[in-house]
Amino acid sequence: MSWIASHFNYVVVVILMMAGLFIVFSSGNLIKRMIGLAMFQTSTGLFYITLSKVSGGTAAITLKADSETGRALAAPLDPAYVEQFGVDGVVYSNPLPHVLILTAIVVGVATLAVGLAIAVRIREAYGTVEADEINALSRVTAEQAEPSP
Amino acid sequence: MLVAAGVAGLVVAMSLMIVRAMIGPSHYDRILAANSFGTKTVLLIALMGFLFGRPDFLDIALVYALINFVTTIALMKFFRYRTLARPLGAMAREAGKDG
Amino acid sequence: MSGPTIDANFALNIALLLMLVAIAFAVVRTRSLLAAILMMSVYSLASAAWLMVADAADVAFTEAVVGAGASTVILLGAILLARGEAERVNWKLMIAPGALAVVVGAVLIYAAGGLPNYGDPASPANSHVGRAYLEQTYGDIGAPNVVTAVLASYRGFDTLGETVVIFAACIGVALMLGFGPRATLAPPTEIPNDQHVVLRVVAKLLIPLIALFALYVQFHGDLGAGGGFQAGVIMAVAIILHALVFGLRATMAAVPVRLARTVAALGVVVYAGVGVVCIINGGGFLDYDYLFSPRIEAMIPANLLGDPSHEHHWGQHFGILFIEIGVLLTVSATIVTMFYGFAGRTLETIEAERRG
Amino acid sequence: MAEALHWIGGALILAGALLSILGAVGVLRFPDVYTRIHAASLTDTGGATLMLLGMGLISPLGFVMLKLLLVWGFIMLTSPAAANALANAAFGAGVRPRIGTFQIMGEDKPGGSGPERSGEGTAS
Amino acid sequence: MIVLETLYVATPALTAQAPILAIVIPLLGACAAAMAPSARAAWMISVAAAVFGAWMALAVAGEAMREGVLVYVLGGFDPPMGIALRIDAMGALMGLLIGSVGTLAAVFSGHSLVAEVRPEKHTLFQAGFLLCQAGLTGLVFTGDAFNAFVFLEVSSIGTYALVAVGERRDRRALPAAFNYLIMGTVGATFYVIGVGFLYAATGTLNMVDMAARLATLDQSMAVQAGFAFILAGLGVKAAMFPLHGWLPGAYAGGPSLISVLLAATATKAAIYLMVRFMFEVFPQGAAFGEAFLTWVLAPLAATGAIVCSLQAVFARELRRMIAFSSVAQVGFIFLGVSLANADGLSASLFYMVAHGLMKATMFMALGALALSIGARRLDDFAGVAREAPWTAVAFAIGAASLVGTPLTMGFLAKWGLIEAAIASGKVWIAVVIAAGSVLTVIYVGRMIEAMFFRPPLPGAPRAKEAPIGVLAPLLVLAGLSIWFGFDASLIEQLSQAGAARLFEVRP
Repeated sequence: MSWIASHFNYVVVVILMMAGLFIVFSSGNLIKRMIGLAMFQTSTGLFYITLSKVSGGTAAITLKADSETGRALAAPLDPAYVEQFGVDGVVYSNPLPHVLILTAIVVGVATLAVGLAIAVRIREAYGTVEADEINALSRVTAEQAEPSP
Repeated sequence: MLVAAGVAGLVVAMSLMIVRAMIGPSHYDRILAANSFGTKTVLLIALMGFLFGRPDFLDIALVYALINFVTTIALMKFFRYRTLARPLGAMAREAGKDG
Repeated sequence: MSGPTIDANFALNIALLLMLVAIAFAVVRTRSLLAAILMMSVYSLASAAWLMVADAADVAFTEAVVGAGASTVILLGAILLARGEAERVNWKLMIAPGALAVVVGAVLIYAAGGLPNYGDPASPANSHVGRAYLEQTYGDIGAPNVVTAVLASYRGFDTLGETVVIFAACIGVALMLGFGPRATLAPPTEIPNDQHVVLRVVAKLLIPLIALFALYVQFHGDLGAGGGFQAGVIMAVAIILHALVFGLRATMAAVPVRLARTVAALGVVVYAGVGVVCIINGGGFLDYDYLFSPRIEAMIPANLLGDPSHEHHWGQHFGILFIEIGVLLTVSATIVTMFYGFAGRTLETIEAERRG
Repeated sequence: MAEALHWIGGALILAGALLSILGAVGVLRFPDVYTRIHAASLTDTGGATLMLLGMGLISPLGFVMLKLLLVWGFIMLTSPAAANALANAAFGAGVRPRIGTFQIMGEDKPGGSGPERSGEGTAS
Repeated sequence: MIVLETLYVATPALTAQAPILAIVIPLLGACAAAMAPSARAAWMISVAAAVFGAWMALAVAGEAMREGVLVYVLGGFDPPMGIALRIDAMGALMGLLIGSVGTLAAVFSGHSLVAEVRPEKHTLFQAGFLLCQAGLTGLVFTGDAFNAFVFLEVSSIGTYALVAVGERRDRRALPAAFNYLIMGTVGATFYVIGVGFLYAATGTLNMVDMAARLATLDQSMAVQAGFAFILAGLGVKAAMFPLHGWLPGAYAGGPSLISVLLAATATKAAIYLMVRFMFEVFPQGAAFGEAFLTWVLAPLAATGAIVCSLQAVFARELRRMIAFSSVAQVGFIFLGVSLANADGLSASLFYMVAHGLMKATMFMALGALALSIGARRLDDFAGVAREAPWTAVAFAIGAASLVGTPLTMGFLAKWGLIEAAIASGKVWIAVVIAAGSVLTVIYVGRMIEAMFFRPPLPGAPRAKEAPIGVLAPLLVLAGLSIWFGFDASLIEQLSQAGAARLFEVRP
């Protein structure tokens, strides 16, 4: 398989990550920035899951190889392949990244909620969620604090 | 094979829905597209269960159907509030006193 | 790549990823916040479908309930107060972030050249620890769902941290958007639902069903996809649906703000408490094999789970069960608290505006 | 017998997929929100019914059948309700259906008439 | 010379569980505080949990000194399959710093919160504070790369909101907190990406196992990118020079309690984790690592030390001044690290502790003054020494330590760094440190001059001496800076043992 086919996932995942990162740093709207951050974090999850996929594998919930599903899953695969990479006659995808990304998704939603909560408070305190307007207003506050010499 | 064709058909339909969600023009079109996309995802996931030989994952399709509904209701509700909301500047000033 | 199944898998992989890219660009381009939120919801749905293709059933489950459900509702709550459109950004201000993204992206893509091929069964990631879990879980823990076993037992400490993160978010949102004394005094003027008879009937039917389904997901977690986290979000979604249809006041009367906060803390206490019990019984923290003292373990009937011939790890079974309950409590209470915070804040301000 | 069921099921799934595509084309091409809702909700429920029926015919297991039935029930319950709510919200926000003759194949934008604009206005 | 074992008394059973209890007890305390009926009760829970956490950290430090490396297996599964806590002298030192500053800050919170936070938020605030402490302790104790991310987020997510609560005094705390959240999350996500690359290369998440497997691999692009992303991500959290933008606002805007805890511990924990990745996980002597230390870390650290010192000199708000000074001091610490030898690392560790204590002292003194005057500008603090002599003296001790006055801990710390730089033949680093110190003298001089030698502004609110509940932890902190200036054997033991172990493992 050519490089682009075997690494297609990584390329796409990187594009998604960078789309998120770009939104975070280019947008002046705080809520849009949070959306970008959510996208950035989610696509990191896709990166891990890409690592965990095993060709011909199935979700890591154990099956009996002689059950109907087990036989159906093993049927299209080369027996030698199953023998080498399978566990008890079934090939599974790697469960560890799944666990990590479950945690990361949770962290993501927690960050999103706290960030948006702060954004809502900013909206109430400043009357806007646009970064440049907030900066302008903050500068006013700072000058009130320190009258120019 | 027919299942695979069904999956392909769904993917095509989903792509068309994305186009509608992108071009809008009104937000109701977008909500409609998102909702319909959700229903198709439910079907896609159910079908993938059959295609990849693990039909026991229908639970996930079930959850999708449910979440999709709640999201659509939330969006609908969102519009109800917007129609009632008065100019936002006045509201923020009022809230500022409190916090 | 061998066999038609895998080719279908790979084709779907590519199709869904391309869909994700299209959605991501739509999010980048749009200035309407609502459109961006909708696209993010679609993004979540599509990425969850992709996760199914990549065999990550549990993650797909979570992404569905979190990304498409909880996140969307929270985001909607947040833009209730904000302007619907982001300001147009001067293109000159996009150069630096664009350059940053391009450079970092180029580094990542270049580095990705050193990564194993997609689906490589012999890659280091898939052969060392990951494979060991697959081989040992059934003997160590006895749960068919390896993801649940790793999540709750092998890496249970991570999951404790995850629960604490959610609890921290609960505290953070409550600190920011918590209810002052005035909010409790505000009169309940809910928007009339007169035109939504259909909705109310359907919701009445659905809410108990959803709660039931949450319990199924909860207790089915070590057999199939699912677990405390997903169940917690589903449970919270049931409550959110109630609030959406019957009004926040009615829901707050049934599930008060303070109760939600207490339950969130209680969930962490349950989780950490299981760990401490293990310590008291002479094991390490979260070592479920020490969850029961031998005397209690002897009292558990051997055929509790049917098959008495298989050697059961009762501590592991019950340990996972208990901590998943802790996760359920914290997660559901936190999501509800978040919803209260965002949706309730709006009500509060609208009422303040009405009086003022 | 099982073989025949398999083929019938597959055919139903394919039919459902085609219906979905049809609906999607409708959503893409129809002139206003209400006709699009119409296209989407009809084909969503119809396509779902056909597909789930097809899956039911293929499916060997009892428990899977039950879940399929539940998914179907959910979609049947929620999709029309959501469509109803959506149309209701759109109407409540002042979006009026486009009545009269207009070019179906032409520009997809609302034809400059006030109502749909106002819908956008409230939305943004 | 203090022997660590004499400082704590615990049953062997308790000592064996000390690593996990140091994390879990503050955690459970946070839950209890969130459920507490009153602010007073929450405060008492907070103090009790923090004291217990510090006691356990002390026990961990003693055990780590005795055994070299302390490994605590969680869940009964040995690493790499399970997660293990892994604490050497260096980690124990960080744990001790977090525990002790946390305890003093918890005591201090009793009064400071009343002045700065709305009363109905006190219970939640205490809960968030304890979560932050638990998260930081977990971060420095864990031996698992991904678990470190989880604890990084545990310590961060609550903190963002806690900083934002400072809006009551100054609404700029809100955008500062938001900025902190964005940068912190981007940093954490970079870290996760980096760990993902390393996981792809090694198949494991346990740091020791990872190091063993990396040593056998050639340094592919993936491994190098993994390290680059980990270091960049942690660099954001550690406020490494070009990535420090979030810090001044966050430290200046948050309530004093949070500034005390963050300034003393948060960046240090991130630096500590970076050090572990640089010298423990990444194969030593590898060309890539060397190049990073010499051509990236050292120049950036030097620039940061100078530029941010200058920014501190020209800052007008006192808290902002101290916050900029923190970024400059992070530069000093990294300069020591960039020497890549046991002396430099040990000096850096010592400096971290010294800096943590002095910054905690300074922020706490400002918090004590904020009880009576809600001032921000340097000018507002004119003459406070007359009204609040004890607080001002404590502040001056912290400031003196920051400058590096002899007989304070800061002197030993700076001396150690300069000595290590010269011994490594990198005189320019010693010169940068000296130059930075001169700048420090300038801005610290401005603070001291205003506080002690200027008459109060006419019509300005008069400062009052802080109550004993605030003064006690403040004076203890100041006293520690002095005490360790005379006898730093306790800190030296730990920092030298920690640094020596890292460079003996794989010379």
